[in-house]
Amino acid sequence: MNTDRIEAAIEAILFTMGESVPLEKIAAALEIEEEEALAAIHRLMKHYESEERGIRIIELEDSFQMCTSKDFYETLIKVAKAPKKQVLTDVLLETLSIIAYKQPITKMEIEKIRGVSSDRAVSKLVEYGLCKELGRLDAPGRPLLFGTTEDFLRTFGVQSLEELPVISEDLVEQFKDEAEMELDEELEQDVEVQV
Amino acid sequence: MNTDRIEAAIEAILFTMGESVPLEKIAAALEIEEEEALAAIHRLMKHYESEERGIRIIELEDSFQMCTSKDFYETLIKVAKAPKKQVLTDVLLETLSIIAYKQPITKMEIEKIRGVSSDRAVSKLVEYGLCKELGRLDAPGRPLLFGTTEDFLRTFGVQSLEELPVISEDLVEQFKDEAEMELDEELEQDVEVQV
Amino acid sequence: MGINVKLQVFEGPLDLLLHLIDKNKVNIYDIPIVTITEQYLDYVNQMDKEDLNVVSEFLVMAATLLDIKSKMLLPKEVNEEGEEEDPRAELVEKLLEYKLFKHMSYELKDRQMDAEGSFYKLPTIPKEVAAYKPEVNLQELVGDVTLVRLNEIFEEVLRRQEEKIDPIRSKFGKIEREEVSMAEKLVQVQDYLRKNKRFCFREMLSKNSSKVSVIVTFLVILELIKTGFVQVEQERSDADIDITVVKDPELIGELELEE
Repeated sequence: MNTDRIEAAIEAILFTMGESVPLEKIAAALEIEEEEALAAIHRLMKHYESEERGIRIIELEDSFQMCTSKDFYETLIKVAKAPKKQVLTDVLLETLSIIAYKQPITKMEIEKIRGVSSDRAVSKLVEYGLCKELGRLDAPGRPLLFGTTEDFLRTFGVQSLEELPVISEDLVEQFKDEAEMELDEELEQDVEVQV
Repeated sequence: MNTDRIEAAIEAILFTMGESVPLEKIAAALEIEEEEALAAIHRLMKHYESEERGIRIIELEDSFQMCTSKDFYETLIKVAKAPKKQVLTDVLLETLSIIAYKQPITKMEIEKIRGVSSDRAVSKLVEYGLCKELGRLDAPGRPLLFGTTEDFLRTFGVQSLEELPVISEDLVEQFKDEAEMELDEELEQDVEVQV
Repeated sequence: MGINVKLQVFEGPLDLLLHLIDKNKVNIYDIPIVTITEQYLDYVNQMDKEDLNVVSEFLVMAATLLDIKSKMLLPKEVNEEGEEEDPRAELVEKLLEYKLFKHMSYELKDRQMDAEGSFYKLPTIPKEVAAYKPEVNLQELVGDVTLVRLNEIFEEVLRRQEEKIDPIRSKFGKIEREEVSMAEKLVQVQDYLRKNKRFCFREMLSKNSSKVSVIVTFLVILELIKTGFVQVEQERSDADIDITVVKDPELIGELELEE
């Protein structure tokens, strides 16, 4: 490996690790002497400093770490502050409605109802603070249970979950009847031709 | 902010965030036009590439992310945990390619093309984060629509959906030609009943 | 002693068909439907019948092939422009489309291998910056979605779920696996032919015939047409098929099924 390539390799290592990496480890990965590695790191450090880059390499007791240059904290704060474009998509709303009505509910049960894996939707709802983990179900695998938060109630302007519009037994029955009727019709058609 | 400083600021943002950052957000944080931000990012990208550095910047559908140069994979797996790699079966790849090219697409349409039920394949792809639900089709039964994710772009090293290997008219023609010709020996696989 | 035969696993009927077309080195636009259908049925007959779901998907295609095969024997239908329609055209289109996506999936696989070499990093947000993490504005997020709307969405979810469950079958304690082989069906059909000389296809189906059973019965009838035991007539494409027995059903026993 020539010196340029050693520098590039060290850059890649420090970038990927994010945390501080002992010189020893760097040298071992590159299969070179620690001295040679150290010299390369120092060249790399100077390089970053002299060009006033956004990244710095710092030394911490024989370890090295890549980090953000302090000059740009202001800019980073603006990035952090920038409002994320947040939208409740159909998928999120659907998942939220299931959690609201069926809580406490596991991810597996949500998946069973929706017919598709719902990991991401649940995570997003938790991230938004509309849902939270309520504990674990006392069953094999001890799956997490999810429910809605106080923020959910506040946002929708209700005091308690009892205020959720009721899903009547009648309605559920009605759905069942409808489904059965459709099937009966299909069957009848089948039977007709068999007579 | 002069151009050098803009580049350094972008470098700091991409480094700090680690994940992909939308161009829009970068421009807003720097209080510059998106065009100007984009030009700076492109300069930065070239810079890293031409100097054969250890870091690269990749574009993912109007977002940007820093990663390591592929050249250092061998060195990096010695120090860092190998990035999680999804082993995709032929069934998953086939389903994924249909979703990628035909999105937004329902499960039913996928099944029509593949000639087999694709429930499990689609669920697996969603679970792997390569596909996601895009919403529901405004049609009877309101079936779910699926599409690919940013992770899909990253996994397949594609900048944007437009950059997917093209299904060109040529290729379609080629298939037809192939079909019209006698097929090559190499296409023949011996898959007779194996005793 | 039985021989352990291991079949290559195909992803589905189209996959199998493409393989057969490749193997026979034939033109996809001019599929020798008799040969391909024979080989296709051969494969399906050797399939593990354990998974009825998988088998039935292959059987649907078998029925399509046999349908095409029988149409090829008839005078060609003519479309509005007065051109003769090839009964295979639709299948060819499907095969070409499937082949295209299969090809693209190999391309994607290559891309994946190329893209694998990069490493990423986790966010390393300095404390000073992390302190500014914005709160989610729930009011804005929720917008004009009300509880009533949420209720409607949930009702829709319930409705969809109800529609998905087949209310009749879900009431059965357990679903018995139904073995439907061509050979068994043939014996049943032979019995039916002894008693009935002229009848409709639908008449001969028992009341609770499963999809697979209907398909297999149809396959048996097609076989009997081929071997000259019955003749069929159909007035319109959606009309029932009239079947007339023209050869002594007792001779059916000598028939060798392609199994």
